This record gives sequence, C-alpha cells and structure tokens, in this order.
Amino acid sequence: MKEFSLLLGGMAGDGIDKASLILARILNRLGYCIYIYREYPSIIRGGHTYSIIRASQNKITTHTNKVDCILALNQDCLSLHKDRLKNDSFIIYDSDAVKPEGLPLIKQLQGIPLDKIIKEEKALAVTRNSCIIGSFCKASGIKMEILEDVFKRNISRELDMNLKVALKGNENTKELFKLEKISERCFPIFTGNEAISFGLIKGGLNSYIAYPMTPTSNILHFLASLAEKFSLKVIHPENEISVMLMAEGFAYAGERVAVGTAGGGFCLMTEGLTFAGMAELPVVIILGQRTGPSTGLPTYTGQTELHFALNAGQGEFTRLVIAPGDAEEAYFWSALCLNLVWKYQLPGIILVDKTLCEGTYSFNIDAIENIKKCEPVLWDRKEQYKRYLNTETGISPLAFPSDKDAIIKINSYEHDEAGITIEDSVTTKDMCDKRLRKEKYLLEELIEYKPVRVYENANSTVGIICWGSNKGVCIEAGQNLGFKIIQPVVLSPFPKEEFKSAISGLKKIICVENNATGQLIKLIKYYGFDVDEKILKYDGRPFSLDELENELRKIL
Amino acid sequence: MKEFSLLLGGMAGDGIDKASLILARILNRLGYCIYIYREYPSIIRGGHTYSIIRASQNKITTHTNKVDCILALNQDCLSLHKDRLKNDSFIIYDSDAVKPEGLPLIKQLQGIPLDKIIKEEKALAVTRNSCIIGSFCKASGIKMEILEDVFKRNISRELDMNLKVALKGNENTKELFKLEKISERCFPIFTGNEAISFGLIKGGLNSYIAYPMTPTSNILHFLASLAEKFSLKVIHPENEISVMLMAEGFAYAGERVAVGTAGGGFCLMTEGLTFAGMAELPVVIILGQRTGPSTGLPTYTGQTELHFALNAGQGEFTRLVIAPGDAEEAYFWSALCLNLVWKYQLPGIILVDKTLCEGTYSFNIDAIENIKKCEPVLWDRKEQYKRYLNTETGISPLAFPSDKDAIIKINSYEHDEAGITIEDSVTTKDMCDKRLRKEKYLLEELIEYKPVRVYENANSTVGIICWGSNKGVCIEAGQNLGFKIIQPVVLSPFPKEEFKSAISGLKKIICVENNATGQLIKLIKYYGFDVDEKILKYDGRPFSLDELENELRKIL
Amino acid sequence: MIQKDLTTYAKNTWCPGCGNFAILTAIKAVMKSLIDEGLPFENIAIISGIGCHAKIVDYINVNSFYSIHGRVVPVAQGVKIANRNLKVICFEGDGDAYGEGLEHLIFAAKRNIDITMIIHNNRVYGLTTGQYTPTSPLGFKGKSTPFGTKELPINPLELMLSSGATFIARGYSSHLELLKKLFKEAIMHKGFALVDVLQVCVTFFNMYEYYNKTVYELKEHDTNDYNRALDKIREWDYSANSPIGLGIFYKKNASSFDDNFPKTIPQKEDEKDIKIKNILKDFV
Amino acid sequence: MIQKDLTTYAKNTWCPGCGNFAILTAIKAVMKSLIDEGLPFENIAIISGIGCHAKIVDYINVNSFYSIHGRVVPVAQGVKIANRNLKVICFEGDGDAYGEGLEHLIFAAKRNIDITMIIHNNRVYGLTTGQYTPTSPLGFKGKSTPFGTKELPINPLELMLSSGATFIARGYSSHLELLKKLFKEAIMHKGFALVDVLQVCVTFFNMYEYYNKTVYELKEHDTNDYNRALDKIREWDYSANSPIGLGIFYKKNASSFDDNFPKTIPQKEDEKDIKIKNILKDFV
Ligand SMILES: Cc1ncc(C[n+]2csc(CCOP(=O)(O)OP(=O)(O)O)c2C)c(N)n1
Ligand SMILES: Cc1ncc(C[n+]2csc(CCOP(=O)(O)OP(=O)(O)O)c2C)c(N)n1
Ligand code: SF4
Ligand code: SF4
Ligand SMILES: [Mg+2]
Ligand SMILES: [Mg+2]
Repeated sequence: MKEFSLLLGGMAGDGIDKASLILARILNRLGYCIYIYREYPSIIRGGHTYSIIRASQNKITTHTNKVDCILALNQDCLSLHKDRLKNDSFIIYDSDAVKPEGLPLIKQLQGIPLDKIIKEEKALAVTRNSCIIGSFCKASGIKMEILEDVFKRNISRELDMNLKVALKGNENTKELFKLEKISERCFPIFTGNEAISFGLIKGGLNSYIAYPMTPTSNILHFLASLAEKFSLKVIHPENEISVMLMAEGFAYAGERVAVGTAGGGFCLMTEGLTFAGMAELPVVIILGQRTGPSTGLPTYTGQTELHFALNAGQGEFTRLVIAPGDAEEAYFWSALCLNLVWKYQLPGIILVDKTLCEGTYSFNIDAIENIKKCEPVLWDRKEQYKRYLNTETGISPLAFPSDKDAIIKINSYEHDEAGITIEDSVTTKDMCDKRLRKEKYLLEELIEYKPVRVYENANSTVGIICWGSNKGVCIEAGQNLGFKIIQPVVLSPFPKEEFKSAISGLKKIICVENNATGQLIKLIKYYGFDVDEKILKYDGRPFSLDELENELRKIL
Repeated sequence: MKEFSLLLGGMAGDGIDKASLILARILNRLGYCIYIYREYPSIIRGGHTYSIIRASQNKITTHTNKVDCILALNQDCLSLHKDRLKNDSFIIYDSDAVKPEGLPLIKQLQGIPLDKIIKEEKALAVTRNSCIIGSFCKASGIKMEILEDVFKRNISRELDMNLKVALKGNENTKELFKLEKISERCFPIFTGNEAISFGLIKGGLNSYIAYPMTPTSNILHFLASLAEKFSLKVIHPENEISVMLMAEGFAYAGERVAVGTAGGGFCLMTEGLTFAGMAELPVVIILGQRTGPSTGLPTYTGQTELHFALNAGQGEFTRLVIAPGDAEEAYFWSALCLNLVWKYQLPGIILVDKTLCEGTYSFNIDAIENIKKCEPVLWDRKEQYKRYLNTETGISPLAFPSDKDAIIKINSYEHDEAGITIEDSVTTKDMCDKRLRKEKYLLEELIEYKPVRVYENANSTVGIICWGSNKGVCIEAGQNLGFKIIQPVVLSPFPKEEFKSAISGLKKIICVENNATGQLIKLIKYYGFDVDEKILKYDGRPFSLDELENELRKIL
Repeated sequence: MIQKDLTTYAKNTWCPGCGNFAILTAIKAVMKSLIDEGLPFENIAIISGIGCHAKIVDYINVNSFYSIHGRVVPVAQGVKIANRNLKVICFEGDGDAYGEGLEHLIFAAKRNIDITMIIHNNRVYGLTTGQYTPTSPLGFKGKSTPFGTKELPINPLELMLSSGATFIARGYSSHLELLKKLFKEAIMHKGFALVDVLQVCVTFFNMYEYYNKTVYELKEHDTNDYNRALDKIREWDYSANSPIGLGIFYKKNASSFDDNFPKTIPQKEDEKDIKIKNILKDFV
Repeated sequence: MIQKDLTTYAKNTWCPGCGNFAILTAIKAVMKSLIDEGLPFENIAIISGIGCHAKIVDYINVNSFYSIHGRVVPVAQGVKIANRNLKVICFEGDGDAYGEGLEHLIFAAKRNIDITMIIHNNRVYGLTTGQYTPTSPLGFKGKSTPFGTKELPINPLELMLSSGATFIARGYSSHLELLKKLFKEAIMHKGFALVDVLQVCVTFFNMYEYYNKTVYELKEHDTNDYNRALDKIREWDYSANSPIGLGIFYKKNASSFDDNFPKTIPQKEDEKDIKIKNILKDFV
C-alpha cells in the first residue's frame, strides 16, 4: 500500500497521545513516512480526543479527513468520526464500551472486549490502548516482533503488562489484510516542538526560559529533560514578563537564549521585545499560535498573530520573523534564527502554531540543508569599547561583562555609542537609523537561505501562497492539482524580490490561511502584490488534504 | 499684528510651564488664538526646558521655528535658540544669569536683574518668571491690568509676591512696541490631555484608571482633581495590567471606563485588549505615543504605534482606532469613542502623541460638532438573557450584574451565546464572524462623522496626507503653499471609500509623518493606495511650520 | 424566569476524584443558604482565572466572569468598586493567584478591598499538565523541573498576613463541612478575605494520603492576635513535614478601599454640558 | 586603558539636595574598596529600572544595564545565573520595586538568588512628578490622589521577610557611613540581599526633618532571630508616627538558586551534531 491512514480515539486521559505515537512508530518500521494530527480539548480527563496517523511512502506533513481504519476506545469516537470512513475502511472497537450502531455500510468490523481482557490480566486501565494496538497489528498483518520492539523502546513503565495485554488483543483478532514493509528507511518520529528544541540546541542554545503555555509548553518540558545532557540552563519563572527580561539578562551576559510562549504570554513579553530592539539584545521568541482572541480555544490552531509579531512593541527597529512549515524547517530555521539574532543583535520570532508544534513528523536530519554557523562580531580590543558603536552595517562589536577592559553599558533610553542616555535630535535620529540599517544586511544574508520557498509544478500558471504549517497540505494539494506553491518562510525583513520572482508568470494566485482576515495577503499588499482568491479557515482546525482540495476545486 | 511668537526658556524646575501658560493667557486677552509647544528633558530640575508660545489671529495648532521674542532665564536659552531670531526680534534676559554674547545682530535687547529684584523683594526664586512676564508686558505694551487679572486667576500661592515682582520687572523695562487687542474673543486655553479628559466626561465617563506615564499622566491628574465634581472613580493601581483588567471589571458592571498610558504600559495592556475583543467589553484606551523604542526619549514625540495599535493582541476582532489631530478633535472623538465602544461593545483606542497631549491650544467648544449620544443596546427582558446573543449586527443586548432575572456570563474562552465555554468548530466560526461583523456596522455609523477630513484648497492637485498631531502644521503649510490636506481620523475600521474620494483627482500625494518607516503609508497600501513622496521626521521633535514648508518646497 | 437551581448545562470535565468537586459543592451550598437568607440571586458575581479550577464558573448558574490567567483580582476590584451591592467571589488557581498574578493579590490585600478569594491550591499547574507552582514543595518533579525544583515554596498565608489581608483561612477539599463554614464566613467578612484550599489534584499531585495524615482543625485559636496567627501560619511552610492547620487563622475589622468612591449619579446631557462650560471658564 | 575612576562624562541631573547623591557616593566608595580588596573591576554589573534613581547607572563607570520600569529583578537573575563571577548590584525605585514589579522581588527572595537590591525609597514617583507609591503614608496627597490616598502602605521589609529574603536592612540617605556599611555587607552576603534606603526626594516629598527626628540605628539587635527581626520591622509601618530603625534587621545563611545550574561548556559543532544524532535514535 502506498498510503494508510488510521484514527485512534478515546477519552482525554486514555493515553491516546502515547498510543498514537507507538502506532506511528510501528508503521514507521514498515518504511512509511509519518504524520500525526492530534485533536484534544482543554481538559485533563474525559472529553473526546483523537489522533489521525497517516503513513505514506512519500514525505507528508498533513492528514486526510478520510481514514482507512478507526480504533475506537469510546462511543464518541465512532459517532463523531463515522463520516471519515471509506467503503473499504475497517473498525476495531472496544466491545465492552462501544456499540457499532448507525454506521455506514462497513465490511470489516472487529470488536474486542478490552475491559474484560484487562480485568483478566489484572492490568491497568490505561493498557486498553496497548490491547487495541495488538489487535490492530493482527488485523493489518504486522508482525508482533515489530510491536514488541517498539514497545520496548517506548514504554518505560509496566512494559510486560502492556506486552501481555497487546498479545491478548492480537490473539482475539483476525487478520484482514497485510501491510507490507515498503522500504528500509526508518526515520525518527517526533513533534514540531521537539524539532524546534533540537534546532535551538544546534544553534548553540545555552538557556531556555519559559512559562508553560500551549502549544509550546512541550519545548520547556523537553529541553528541561535534556538540560544535563546539553549543559542547558532551563528555567520556569513566575510569569512571562520575567521570562523575557531574564532572557535579556542572559543575552547581556553572553549566553544564547530562547523563550517560548503563545499569544497571551507574548502580550506580556512585548515590552521586553521593544527593549531588545532598543538595547540590541539577541533573544529568540518561539511564538505558538492557537485559536484566539484571548484564551479562545487553547488547544486548537490558528494563524492570527502574523501582524502582531511584526508590529508588537512601541517604536521602530529591525526584527527577524520566521514561520517554518514543518519539523525539518522548524529545526533548520530555529538554529539559523539563533545564529542570526546573535550576529545582528536583535530579537527574532519563530512564528509557529499548534498544528506544527504538536503535529508529529518523520524527521530526516540528513535532508536538512547545511547551517553555516555565523559568529557574532566581537570587540577587537583596539579602541576603547563602545557598546553601540555606530558602524556601516549598524552592527556594534560585542563584549560581555567580565571581559577585561570593557565597560558595557546597555540602555533602554536613547543613548550615545557608549550607552549613555541622550536626548538631542541628531543622536536620536542617527541611532534610529543605525538600528533600522541592520535590516538591509540581514536581508542580504537571508537571501542565501532561500527565504521564499517554491514547490511543485514550477511552470504552472496557478499558484497557491501559504505560510507556516499550511506548507505541507498546500504542497500535496498542489501536487495533486498541478499548482505551484509559494511559501514565504521569512516574513520580516520581507524578501520582496524573491517573492516577486516566485509569483512571476502566475495567472491566478490563491492564498490559503488559517485565519478570518487574510493576514499574509495584508502583508504582501504592502509590498505591492495581491491575490485573486483566498481560502480562509478559522474554526480552530487545520486544513486536511481532502478538504483543501475540495476548496481549491470549487474556486477553479 | 497678525501673529506673534515668543520663546520662554530656562532650567527644568524654573516653572517654565506655568509661566508660558500665563503668557499665553495674557496674549489670549488680546484676542489671539494660541498654541504652545513645550520641550523638556526627562529631568525634574536642571536641564534646559522651553516653550514656544505662538499667538495668531487665525486658529493655529502648530509652532514656528522663528520667534519674535525670546525671554531667557538661563544662558542655554540664548545659546540654543539664537538661530530662531529674526532681524526684528527682541530679547529679554536675566542680566544676573545670562550674557547676551555671540548673538546675531539684534536691535532690541533688554536685560533685567532678576536675582537682584527677587532678593530686594524677598521673593521666592521661582517668581523670576513672574518678573520677566512683567517685563515682557511692558516691552510689548500690554497693560498691567491684564497681567493682574490673569495672575489672579492662575496663581494660587503667593499671588501678591508674584504681582509685586512682576511690577518690578515692568518698571525696569522700556516699551518697544505695542501688541494691540485684535478681537474680543477669549477662548479657554489648555492642553490636549485636558481636552481628552473633558471629552471623556462628555462621553459619559464614570471611571478613569491609569498608572502614570508620560505623555498621558496629566489626564490622570486632571481627572483625579475633577473626581468629586463629576462623580468619577479615578484609580491609580499597582501597574498597567491591573489598570486594564480593573477597567474590564468596571465595564462588566456597567460603568463607562477609560484608561491611559504610553507604549510601554500599552504593551502590558495588550493581553487585556484581546480579552476585551473576545469578551466584548467596552473600554477606551488613551495611547500617547512618544519617541521609542522602549524607554526612548520619554518626554519627546513620535508616531510609531499605529500598527501596534491596529494589531496588538492575539486573534482577530473588531477594534476602533482613532487619531484626533488637535484639542477640539481630541474632545469630540474621545466623547464619541466612549459612546461607540459602548454601542458596539469593543475596545477603542485614542491614538495620540506627546505633541498633542502636552501641546496647549485655544479651545472653542462652540465650534465642536454635535455629538449624538448613541445608547447601548439593552436587554428587552423578553427572552431569557444571553450575553452573547448572535444577532444580525453582531451586537448582543446588554444587561449588568444586579439586573433582575439576567445571568450574565463573560468568557475569555470561545463560548456559546450564553457565555459557556465551547470548542466545536461551528460555534467557533460563528462567534468569530459575529465579532468581526460588527466592523461593517461600526464603519457605516462612523461615516456620519466624516472619518476622513479634508482641508484647504480642495481643488489642488497636490495633496498632503497626515494623521494625528501633524494635522495643524500640514493645514497651515497647505494653506501657504496651496495644497489639499487629507487627514484620516479613524484608522480602524479604515474608511476606505472616504479616503478614496478624498484623494481622487490628486496628481501628487505627499505623506507627512513623525516616524522612520511611514506607518500611514503602510496602512493605505493595504487598501490599494500609494503615495508619491514622503516627509518623515523621527528625532523626537514635531515639525514646525517653517521646517515643513521647507521640506515641501524641496520636493516640488 | 430564572431557576434557583445553581447548575448550568455545561458538562463537567474535571477528572474523577478531583478536589474541585468539593469546592463546587461547598460554594453552591453556601450560595443557596445566602439566597435563602435574602441575598438577591443577581447580586452574586463570581470570577475565575484560567486553569482547571477556573471551569467552576461554567458550572454555576450565576453572574460570572471567566477572565484570564492570573488576573482575577484586578477584575474583581473593578467589579466591586463599580457596584458595591455585589458579593464578589473569586476562584483562582495557585498558579494564577500565587504565580502569574501574585502582585495583584498583595495589593488587593493592602487595600482591604471587599472581595472573597478562594484559592484552589493543588500545588501544581493542572490544566497545563503538571508543572511546579509557587507552593509546590522543594524538590517537586514536575514537567518543567524533571530533576526536582531547587527553590522553596512561598507560604501564601504568611505573605497575605504581611500584606494586610483581614481574613485568612485554610481549607481542605476533603473536609467539606469546614469548607462551607469557611466560605460563608469569608463571604460575610467585610474586607479582603482569602481561603487557601488544599485542593487535591489526583492526576498530577495526589496528596490525599499525605494530607489525611497531617491536617488538623484549629481549636481555641485567637483569630484576632497577629502574632499567634503568624505562629500558626508558620507551623507549616508548604514544604517540610509538619502538622497542617485548617480553619481561620486571622480576622480583623478595618475599613475597605471600596468605601471611598463617589456614587455614580446619572446626569442629564445638558446639565453636564453646562458644568463643563463652567469649568472651562477657569482656563482663561 | 580603563581608568579606575568610577565617574562617567554623563551630566548629573538630580535636583540639588536629592537623597540619590548619598547613594551614589556610598556605592562608589564601596565599589572602590571592593576593587582595592581585589574584586576585578569588570566583575561588577549594575542594573537599574526607570525613575530618578535609575540614572545612577549613567553616572558610574562600570558594566551597567539600564532596564525598564519595574523589571530590574528578572534581568539581574538572568545576568547572575549566566555569569556567577559577577557581583550583581541593582538599583530600583520604590515605584519600580514595590509597585510595578513587586512580584519579581518576592520570587527572587524566595529563590534566595545571589543579588543585591538597593531600593531608593523616596516614597513617591519622582520622575513622573509626584504620585503616591506603595510606601507613601495613608492620606498622601500626590498628583493622582489630590484628596489623599485611601490605602495603607505596604511594609516592604515585612513582605521581604515573609518571602524568604536572607538579608534585610534599612538605610537613610542622610546617614552616609551607615549606607556604606550596609551596601558592603549586602554585596558580600551570599544570597538575596535588600537594603531599603529612605532616600529623600526634596522636590515631591521632603521628609528630611521628619526622618531626622524619628530614625535611630539598631543596637544589640540579633539579626539571626526571625521573630525579633519581625518585631523590629513591624515597629514602623511606613505610615504611622513611630521610631524608624536603621541597620540590618535580618540575616541568614541559605543556599541560592543560582548554585544549581550546569556550567556552559563550549562545544564543537561536530560533537554536538553527533550528540543530537545519537539522541534521535530514541525516537524510532
Ligand atoms: C499569560 C498566560 N500564560 C500561561 C497560560 C497557560 N496556562 C493556562 S492555565 C495555567 C496554569 C494553571 O495552573 P493553576 O492556576 O494552578 O490552575 P489549575 O489548573 O491547577 O487549577 C497556565 C500556565 C495562560 N493561559 N496565560
Ligand atoms: C511600564 C511603565 N509604566 C510607567 C512608566 C512611567 N514611569 C517612569 S519612572 C516611573 C515611576 C518612578 O518612580 P520610582 O520607581 O519610585 O522612581 P523615582 O523616580 O522615585 O526614583 C514611572 C511610573 C514606565 N516607564 N513604564
Ligand atoms: S488535572 Fe488535577 S486539578 Fe485538573 S481536573 Fe484533573 S485532578 Fe482536578
Ligand atoms: S524629583 Fe526627587 S528623587 Fe527625583 S531627582 Fe529630584 S529630588 Fe531626587
Ligand atoms: Mg493549581
Ligand atoms: Mg520613588
């Protein structure tokens, strides 16, 4: 099979998350590439939650609405998702909890008495999902050795019990078909958050500071777990104001630092952000978008903070805003962003969303472009040190407290080259120019890294423009419908020329975004471009492949 | 004389501010219209500070670089401002503190020994400025009765001493010319901040909450002083986060409320702002711009928060952003803004700057257009109360805690009509549409109030577009050079059609702004317009009339 | 038209066994008794932050304000000052009240503003799935501190005492009757009242066994005596192993901030215009 | 290349007679003595907020960080954790430290992080021209409270004690020698140290006469005893008329938060790549 899609659903607290990762890794062993879409309410237990695990022979980074198989741990799972079934889909369900009623005509339906099995085996309730995984392996003809190996690597507590229960599930199921091994490749599988974390480490991270907030909390958790291994200082302070200002203290002292948050926390960081602009302190902010305004739907997705990221904070200064589209890009650009903010001494924002942060991807590190380590400009000790030396590029050489002979004065007021407060009109203008001048050089350097990406059918006259996590779904839809895809990855400084050449020759441009007002359209309009059509979705859910294809077909 | 301009300068702490207001009010008695420009450092005492008081037979809201007279209390005043002198200007200076050296050829130079006089009269040091005012009156032939009356109304402490000292100054000076009474009109004279305060009261303000921050602190001070008179609840809480959220508590309870701040404080309010968007709570924010980024030049001006105001906060919702251009507009639009946010239940921002807030204007209340009181839509008690009833206009009828039979549930999460948390995709989209739909109706209502203002030479083919405090200087320059002036007062929702017709027929459009990146240009580009030239100034100082005229001439 | 039943149609999504249920039960009982005693139903306003605890406002059918993380206190102050007829009852998590928004709490205590704070102190961030909070014990292994915290908790009651709070109490989610008593007294107290409830989070920090062994109810404690209150409050520092007192620690009469504002008087438009014009005369 | 003179070319713009001059004089003297005793000059970092007090960083020729209003404490923690060789000395106004950013102060005390806080407590917002602060006395008539405040001040020392601060002292801008002593001890103290300086603002709240009558220096006070410290701290509540003790109120040894972090080890690019690739194997 070229492609296979399965949905696992149950109650919050049923361990759906972990189980879907295990399922994905089992499919991975067959040589498939993986993408997992997770949907869960802002609830710890109870409430319906599910994952769609999609496996394909190609690299994919989106899910489909329709699935080949449903594994149902609760009744909601069948009632809510029955429209996703195709004619030849099959269902495995907990026959102790679920009644397979009101379903479309389904040939293959397999109940297993999970509660009963668990009671018999004296196992914990949460092993129900191991049991259904065992059952799925049988139904799809996957060898138990694979399951065993994946279980061993992924389950740390009560492994034997899980294996036993899985075996029971396996025994109680009949084989329906055979998912064969399609290749030898076997990539690591993890989330966008983990990719960002690795990218930051690659970029030389010394410290990560965050206050928990969906969808970026897991960066904090993951980096905290790696603190010893990579000599990281990971700190969770009292609130986001503290996060941002503490980070600026780190930057001043010469340590590479990143922070992570979502919209509400970012609001509280904006005063620190403009300070970083003024004081020329390098800090990377991971901003994970979710459905707003305000608390909104905290565990769902959205793309509504583009202009907030571009304009947050009083005053005008150069900032770097980057929106990667999948795990590999998240890794690459997070590393690069950390490098660049240190070279140019400014704040950088990695603008992501719940879809990317908590989506799970096959990750091929060898396919990632080389990241040149760009070193910051350091003080050469020749002249007396001036923190804000006004150079041609706007970049002042760096020194750090404890460096002999240097006196390093940071200032949030307008200041002279030495960092002493001034108020005269000439210095005010000069220093503003200095900070804005960096934009030009930064953009020149960014060009090397192709800040606007183009995919598929380069000769098509219809183009889709998109940003961030919509990359994957647009590429696949583009592939299927024969369109060109244009994805500006760098949003500030905006690579106008690259964007222009990317859209040149197009007769029709369609913009795809997860918001209600068309934020990317607004941005490109400022640079003199426009679109012909827009497809906007703002119900908290990302586009699925089939859904987007439908929308695109409607337009044409 | 049609016009007369004078500069009073000394050290911070010399009472320049108060003295210039008195001088202005004296000129006012002669029937002149007044504008005062103040420049002072972020310093309590010491440091040079000055005011330019301009008096004209026409309504003016800007100053000129060149002045007819300098009153110098310290040496800096002469050294820093000597280039402002014209051939027939005259100077009065403290001969005990100032040496009139290195000046251009000036015919009329009058020294008075202020220290000596003050010692003789056993007066306080701060009365030096009263003395020089007395001297000025003599030099310009203004009767002492006028001085006496203005002193009586404006000086509460040590009036007699001030009068005595002023008389001494008067006696020690010779008359140089005669400023005659040119009309009987005599408007009140006060700052933009005071105009905003009165406007809010006119709009029905019940409560004002703020944490002090230049340039809007004086709104807090002024309203606090009026609290008893207008039954206002004026509160200065622990920080700006508290300010904004406390205000939302007031709004929930049915009290009309406004808050005031500058960029740094606004950063801290953004989380509350998006909450107001989601929860549909009416709050007016007075946002006073100053030179950024970060602390910047806290007592100087700028226009750099337009896009921050338009985009602050996660998620998308309708907001009202208004930038009045002078004291009368500040009054009118502050009142209207409070009315409109209550009708449409959303946050409104009055975007001003140091120039407007702390500039001083002649204020003609009778010239102000009528403000229709638009009442909020109240619950009619017919159906069970639902706070977020989804109506055609998006406006849900209001009820307030303590209202019988209503249960009023406010929610920062996405919610159903009753205000209960939801996460389903249909309600999510519907509620987002509801909140955005209000924009259309709001804009329709705004059209009545001419959201884009046009001045001078309506038939000219050259147009200047400007916003906020640049209104006055652009109008005068336009008058002198024969241009049309276009001032969009409402910036969100943007009155696209009105703007279009305002610029139609123009051959050349010049944009004038106090920032480095052209923020208004960016905004109109999104709506498909563009400009031919721009004049940007970002050294913390506003344009003076002569300076702008020079810049305009360079372009043509 | 409005049922006196305090339940809404919202589905309760707390984990089975969560200590929040006890708080919900207790506060509804107290509200009912207040209503029976004559408090108009519509004069109750409840306010919550963001977190598991905060869902409580969805479950009680009275005026409510589901605010944002850490910001309950300023909202409550606004509501109370604007409408002094209201009984303003606040529900905040320990992350909310003692973390993100601690400053507001201290200032509200300082002002002795007449609101009631009920803190669902499960000593963990529940909704964001288990990080340490300002009251987690030293060495707590949460998701953000997998190797254990390196900082002592604060003692929120001690902080409240030194901030000027005039009613300070502690409850426990397994002592339902005491909770009802504390909530009622706190609401009736004129001034700033805080009840710190040891609310067990079964999923991320299950302390039932521990608390059941260590809690005791204060007996013969003089709630008017600052020093004794302090001693009792300092008996347990939220970290070390020591007896945990429940009940009212401190109580004091003092004037509240909200007593000091002019009443809003509706004003006719033309009267106001005249007033403004009169004041303008001072500016000539 | 660098002069050991601690003065910069910035023009001093404090009002004549301002208490800030004494703080500047005292801290420069202390810095000089520390440098003389062997502290490398470049290992000092000073941090300030925004306000009159904050200008001090412009006037001292050492590493400095002129931050934003109320946010000195998080910056200081970042600097200290990043580079433990530094002596991190912070200058904050009472508006800064006890108002806008009070929460940070409490958490830094809780963590007992090794920084020194010098609070220029003039009990007024100086730079914004005279509003009440959290330590202004009840009834204070400032620009935002023309009819007098209606709230009691906080006692910042009491709050610090209940937050876990391990060095708590009070100075007065007219007692220069004591200031020097307090600053030096605070800087040498390993852990969180706070010196509340009664710094007179001659322009907006001139308390010279009052303080001169009411202050006294603590004598034979046991700084290790929590209860005695508390008693002495509570002697004056920053509002009522009572004797005002100066000196060290409390001192304690305890481990600091900043001791707990891995040292940054520079890593070669290829070593890091290998390490990352190795970990990736766990994700299959
Ligand atoms: C500004 C901001 N930061 C972070 C969050 C994410 N967040 C939601 S709830 C929560 C913690 C809740 O902990 P607590 O207040 O103890 O409530 P509990 O869930 O334990 O009842 C956090 C950090 C947020 N909503 N807003
Ligand atoms: C977020 C923010 N709010 C308000 C201000 C305006 N502001 C500058 S200094 C200051 C108060 C200073 O008072 P304090 O800290 O006591 O210092 P002092 O001037 O008395 O030394 C304020 C409110 C600001 N800079 N930033
Ligand atoms: S996570 Fe904890 S606090 Fe939240 S509902 Fe579950 S048990 Fe209660
Ligand atoms: S205003 Fe007060 S604190 Fe500020 S410099 Fe003057 S005397 Fe000092
Ligand atoms: Mg909690
Ligand atoms: Mg102060």
